[in-house]
Amino acid sequence: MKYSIFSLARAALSGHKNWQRTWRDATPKDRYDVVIIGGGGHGLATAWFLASEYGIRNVAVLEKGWIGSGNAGRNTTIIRSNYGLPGNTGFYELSMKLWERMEQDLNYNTMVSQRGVINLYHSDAQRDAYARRGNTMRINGIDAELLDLAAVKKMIPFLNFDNARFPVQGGLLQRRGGTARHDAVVWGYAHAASALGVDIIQNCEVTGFTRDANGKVTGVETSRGKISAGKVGMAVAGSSSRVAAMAGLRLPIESHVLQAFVSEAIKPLIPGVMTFGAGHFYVSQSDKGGLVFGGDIDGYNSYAQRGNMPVMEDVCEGGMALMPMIGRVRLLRQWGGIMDMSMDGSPIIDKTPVDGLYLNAGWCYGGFKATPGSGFVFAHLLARDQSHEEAVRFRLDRFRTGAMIDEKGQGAQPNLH
Amino acid sequence: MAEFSWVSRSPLEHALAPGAHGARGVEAGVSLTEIRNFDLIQVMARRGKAAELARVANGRFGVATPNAPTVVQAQDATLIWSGPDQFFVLSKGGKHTMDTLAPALSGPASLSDQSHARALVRISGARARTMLAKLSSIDLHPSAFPIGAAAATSIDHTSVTLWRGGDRPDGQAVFNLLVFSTFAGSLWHTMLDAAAEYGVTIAHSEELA
Amino acid sequence: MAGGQTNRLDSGGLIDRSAPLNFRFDGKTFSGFQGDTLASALIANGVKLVGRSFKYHRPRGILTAGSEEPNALVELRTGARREPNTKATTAELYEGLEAASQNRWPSLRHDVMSVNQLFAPIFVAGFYYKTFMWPAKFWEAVYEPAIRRAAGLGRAAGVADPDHYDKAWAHCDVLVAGSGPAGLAAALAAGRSGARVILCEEDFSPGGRLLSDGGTIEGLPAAEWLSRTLAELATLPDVRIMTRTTLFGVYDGGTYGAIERVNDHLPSPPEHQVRQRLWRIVARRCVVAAGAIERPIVFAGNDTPSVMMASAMRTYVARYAATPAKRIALFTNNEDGWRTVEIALGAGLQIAAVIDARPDVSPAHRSLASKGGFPVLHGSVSGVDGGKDGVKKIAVSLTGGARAEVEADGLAVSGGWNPAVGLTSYHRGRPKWLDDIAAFVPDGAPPGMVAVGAANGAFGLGACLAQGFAAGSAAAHDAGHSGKAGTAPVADDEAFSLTPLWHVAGKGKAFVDYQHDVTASDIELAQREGFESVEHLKRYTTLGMATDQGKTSNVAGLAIMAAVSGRSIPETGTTIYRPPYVPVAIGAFAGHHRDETFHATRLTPSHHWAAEQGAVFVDTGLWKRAQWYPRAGEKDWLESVTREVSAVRGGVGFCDVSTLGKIDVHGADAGAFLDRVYINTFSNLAVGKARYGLMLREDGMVYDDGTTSRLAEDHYFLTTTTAKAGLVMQHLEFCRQVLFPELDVQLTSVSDQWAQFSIAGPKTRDLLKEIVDPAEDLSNEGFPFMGAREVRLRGGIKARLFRISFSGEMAFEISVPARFGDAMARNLMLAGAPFGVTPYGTEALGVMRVEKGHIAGPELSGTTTAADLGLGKMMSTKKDFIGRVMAGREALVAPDRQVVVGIKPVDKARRLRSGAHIIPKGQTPGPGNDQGYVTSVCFSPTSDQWIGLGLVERGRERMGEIVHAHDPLRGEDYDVELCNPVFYDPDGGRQRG
Amino acid sequence: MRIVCPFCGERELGEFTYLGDAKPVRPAAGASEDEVFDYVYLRDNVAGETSEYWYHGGGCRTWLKIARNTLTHEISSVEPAAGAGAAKVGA
Repeated sequence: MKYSIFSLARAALSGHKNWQRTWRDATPKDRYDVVIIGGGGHGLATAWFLASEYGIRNVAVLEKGWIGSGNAGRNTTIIRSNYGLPGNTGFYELSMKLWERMEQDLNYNTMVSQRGVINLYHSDAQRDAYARRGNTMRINGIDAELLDLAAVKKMIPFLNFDNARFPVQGGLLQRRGGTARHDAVVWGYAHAASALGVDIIQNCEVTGFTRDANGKVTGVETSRGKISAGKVGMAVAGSSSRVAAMAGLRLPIESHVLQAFVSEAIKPLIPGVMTFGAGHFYVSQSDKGGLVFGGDIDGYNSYAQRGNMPVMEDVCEGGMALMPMIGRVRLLRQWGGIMDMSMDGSPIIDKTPVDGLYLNAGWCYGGFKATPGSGFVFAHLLARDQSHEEAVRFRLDRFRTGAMIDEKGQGAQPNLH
Repeated sequence: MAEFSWVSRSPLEHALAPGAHGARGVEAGVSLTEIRNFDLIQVMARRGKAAELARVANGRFGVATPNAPTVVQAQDATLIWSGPDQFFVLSKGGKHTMDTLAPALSGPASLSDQSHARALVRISGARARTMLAKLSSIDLHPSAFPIGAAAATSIDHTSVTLWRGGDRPDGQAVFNLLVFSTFAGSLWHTMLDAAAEYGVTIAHSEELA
Repeated sequence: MAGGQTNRLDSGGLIDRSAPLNFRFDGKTFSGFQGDTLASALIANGVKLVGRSFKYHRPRGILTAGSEEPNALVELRTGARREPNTKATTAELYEGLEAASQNRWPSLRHDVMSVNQLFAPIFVAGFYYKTFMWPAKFWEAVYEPAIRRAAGLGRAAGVADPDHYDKAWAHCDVLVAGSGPAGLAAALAAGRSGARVILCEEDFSPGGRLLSDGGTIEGLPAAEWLSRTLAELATLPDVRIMTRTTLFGVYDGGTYGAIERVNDHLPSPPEHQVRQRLWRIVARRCVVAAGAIERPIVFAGNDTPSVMMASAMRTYVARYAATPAKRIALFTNNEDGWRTVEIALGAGLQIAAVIDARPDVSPAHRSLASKGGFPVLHGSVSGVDGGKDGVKKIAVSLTGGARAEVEADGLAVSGGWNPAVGLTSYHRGRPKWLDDIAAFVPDGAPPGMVAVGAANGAFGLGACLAQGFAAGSAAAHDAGHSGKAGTAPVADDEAFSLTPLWHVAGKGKAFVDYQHDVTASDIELAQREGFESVEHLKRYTTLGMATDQGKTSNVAGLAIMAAVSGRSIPETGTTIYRPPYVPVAIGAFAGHHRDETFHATRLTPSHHWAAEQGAVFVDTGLWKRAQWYPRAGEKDWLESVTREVSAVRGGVGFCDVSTLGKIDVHGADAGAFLDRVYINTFSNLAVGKARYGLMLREDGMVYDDGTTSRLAEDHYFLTTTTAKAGLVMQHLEFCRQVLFPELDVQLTSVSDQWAQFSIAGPKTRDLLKEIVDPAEDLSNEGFPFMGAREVRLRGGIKARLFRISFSGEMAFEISVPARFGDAMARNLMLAGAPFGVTPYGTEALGVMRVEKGHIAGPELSGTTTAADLGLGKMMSTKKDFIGRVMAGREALVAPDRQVVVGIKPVDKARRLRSGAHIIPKGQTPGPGNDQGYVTSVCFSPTSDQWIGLGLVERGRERMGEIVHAHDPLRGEDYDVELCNPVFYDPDGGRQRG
Repeated sequence: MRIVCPFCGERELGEFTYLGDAKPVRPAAGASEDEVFDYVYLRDNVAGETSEYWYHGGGCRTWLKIARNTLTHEISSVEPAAGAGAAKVGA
């Protein structure tokens, strides 16, 4: 059913009794051309692009729980393409362009809201690093502006400019950055992919791979039976190592917990997305009114999907340092997601050494903004058996050859990225 | 030729204002006293020589060196545990300096002068424990941190050495805090913030005990 | 009756009638008493309408008497202290309290946004996902701003919070959450056993349900048992009762989060005191006695003001002597609801009717009804007639199909009780369903935690006391305390019979989540559209995501979902429970870490001297460093810095470099150890000599650099960069303890022991001769370049002197014990006066290092190799060292890597800026020809132009090439020349001279 | 999280710094690029019991080897890491 104000009005007349399921509740078939493991944003986007862009519609997306139950439903909903290194810059901009047409593509309002993302700087060195990054963006045709203190004051006058330990000096602004409604992205891709024939199978946990005599992956074993597949794509960031281990692979990835927080809903207070440069704190305000914020990962390997107090305190300290007006706003909810922290802080989208098995992993805490781009290039890889031109650097063997994409310069220490 | 004077300045000299601070009209609940101009030598056993160090140090100080997080009071020095097979020697009046200790201990140990690397603050008073509970994550209940207990720990993300000395004559517990010199002013203000509601008496002293 | 308090009983309650308080709500003045909450005081004043709902702006009253309140949210206080979304049900009344209703305009009674109700047929769950898509650009411009304005609840102050917060730690054997009968019994047993006990109570008065429900314990009236028990607990030295303190979270290793509202019951905190305190409580065991939350029944009009939870109704009557209604109807599906009838009758209120959904009512209650002269109707409430001013008439569907009407001005509702399973579930535990109480109860708990009493599904008073006492005793025992606990207090258990009832079909909106306006039909719609998983239900309808975290709505919502999707309630399951249990002020989590005390500040030994000189300071990590020393008449920083550089290059200057990390490396194998952590060799360094060293990470990238000196055969003095001081120490300790345990090495940080100064310039030796003991030989032969040794200074103190140069000048670094650092600066000024000595700051230091082509932070970016930095030849091929193997990977030795090169604008008048990119001349900038960037710049007084360093592809092969500096961010584009990075004295004659 | 340092006793998480998996052993001098690559980059990343390096930098500065469950965060043992990551002779 096509969604619009007219269909809503019509449905209202019948007491909304005629709405169909947003996506079909499929039961697994014996065989698919492509099986995608992971019903998060990336997996569903991959399926949609396979169907819409590459005409491959005999596709299943297998989800262990309910779609969007992993990081797609736990992130802080930020979208941006303000990366500084070759590989990342172009890819995230591809993703941004796909965000900009998502609602029309999917006939689903994912509330893409380009209210701007500003990274604040507090020192000359930080300004210089942002200048380098902003210029990279501009050279790649991406919008970026370097704001001085006066411009920041004008744009966000409520920051602590007067008695801060690390005074704000300016910021790097990407006006096209912003937020999107994370769950709606999942539902929108599910809605659109399902309409093109993709089977979305919930409560279907992959428990192993089936391989032929040559070791080629021929399908998956699941809690709902064996499913054979021409190709199998993994889009299970957070659990990549666990799933890869079923195929005998070890990855340059550690799983870490990243917490996120939301405050009680308040009337509009903060215009766009802000990132504190002198501590671990970033924030935006949801359409519902909650301040959605986060900071650094807890720092130790974890699959527990919950964090501890030191990081919670650290994040709130950053928030209070930046804008002490939020002192009396109350933190409402705290949760945690499992991050695929890669060894250079950048993702991996590549074939694996196992024939027939394709990897989409290592998103660290940047996975949400990559959703459409990741789906697009992963679909390309699955459909064409070669990397999309914007994803050629996301190779799995780059750690072996030394061609890392290390934005933070922290090296093989995942918890520092 | 210019006249050079080598005035020793405590890292807290600027921050410390003797007298009363915080809540007035009540008996001060916290007393903060900076101890100035002490000698502090870090003694670390060389590889495989912990036992030898313990023996030699026992001979030198007349007491067994601490092998757990405690302080041991020798006649003219306080030995403070600082980690496995290592301790500090805290003293006054030049009794145990690098010059005097090195000849005695440098066989089994490496010595490093920390006399200027730390500030020393003595914390006591009826609300000392309450105030310290705002700063320290360790349990300072008398049953968990008795007289003689020591801890290498952190306050405000800053490494400190904390130990409990003998009680005051009025029975109040006494806590001693060694903090890195360059952090001292900052931590001092944090302590004042934490203690202000109880009323604070501030002083400095040249006496270790 | 107190003035204006039309709904206050003449006697009774726990309020202090001798302490009247005035307060304002929406600009109107009211009065109440000490011991009131804002909600009880409003009720006492006959106020029924207190808020508007989120989406439809429906009039709302007070539903509960606790922290589960979804409706009665106000903006409390004014100005900078305004607190949005404050629950009137937990806000203590104080003199002069000001509160305002929220989410309405222009007034609470006449809210124009209630027009939203007209669009309610369209504004169903998830409607916004289906529309607002065209035209594409309209979302941010039109639709979203309108939605954002309409959404949200209260308004934040918008200015800095003027109050202070702090954080503290507490430790105990047994932590008890909740001071109702179960919690008190637990604390009593644990305390008597000798355990250290902390009892946290959210309310300002301990007692829980004992404050309102009455009952008999140990033959005593509940109130008397309560005061005796509190008195006994007060005598136990290690039992601490913390009121106004909510345990909100459980973390790993027995760490609990609690928030203490220290001074929220006062207009503002007294001087030197905090508003709230965040507690991190470490407990061996935790007994959760957090009670249960009464749940509503979903029926049409159930959100009408003066429809109230039955337990809340009796709490207002019994505890606060405030009457929410004069003529009360009760709608219940369980025995406990009747308690409200008993208490209301006892207070002289009228009962209009009891609508009981159960097939049977106990004989005792039947006789109560006939004595009280009110009917007992078997059936359900199907609708409410009323509005802003409360309930007027209640429509009842009788069992068997007939209909009835009840006239009443208040409706008490009891749908049963949900144990407070939050704390027990915060480690992602899922509670289990118990059919006999039709509720979820804890199914296990985080390590060390146990739930008792109502929180565990045991609703009887006797059971609460017994469970609490047994758990407290066991917890103390587990923590090693075996004192005599005595016996558990005894009380009878009340009967509990319940017939589950979640939703009564009827015409009109029936609310499940009051605050978010989620109705029963929204849940049906979600199911129809495939959002059947409870998590999907929550996200699609926003059920349970409001400020009450679904405390009154979640279970009803999933029960309705279970019914429409044909599953059982346990099959449908619950969502994951998330801390905090109640919303907690962000300021409390920050404590005193805000403003200038956000992070610690490190001061160099000469800081106060520099401040006296008028230095401008810069933040470098936690350090404050002198950046430059402006002099009168200088027009800008550049003039000051240029003067400082020229003074050094032409004479002598000094700079405090104490911020460098300094590490004593001792031991017989110290040299061998350094050989393994540095790319170059240190074991062959002669005593009395210094050497520059470079260390890699294991992945082959440069980690840090610095100068290391050999002071004795078994003693090296290692320096690190300021930024990496702590990290390098950690890394070296890892190498020492974990990787190379066979080596005899000891490491000690001596960063704070030494005040270190760089003294540089051609007159350095002249200055030093003034201050160093004349017996010391400072000649080029006696103290050659890269010499290092201890010297004696005039006046007797000992110093370490290193002949090393960062500036490229003849230079020394001198270390004195830190307490002499201030004196050292003053003495350098004295000694250097004849030579025009000039103190210089980090800017001048930076200028001279760029002129000299030395690498620093911007080049040590963590992505550069030794070869990139021009230091590849330092890598020893004769030994293993950290990072050696990975540094040889193909991409790290590729010929087209970006390497350090000098850069200078062709137009000498042009300013060079860091962050500009390098593009081959004549090409249009694009991703394909972005060849590097400018890392560091300065205005070089010696070159008389801006110069810089950069990382540029094949840079070393391209010296002399003219390329383009492209800086679109700053709208600049200009030609620069790639050149030798050593701009100044490339032969190094000056530093060796 | 609380960690019982074998030297200091029970301490708060904030006093410790995490490094990572303690299983990989640093290859001896002369190891191949492949072996060192494996050591530096590849991880089992176990969901369950693991052995890890933590540094008690806010306390006694000892490197510790901690057995911890990454699903529950429960710690089952803590010991000094002395020598744990050292290449074994002949390995």
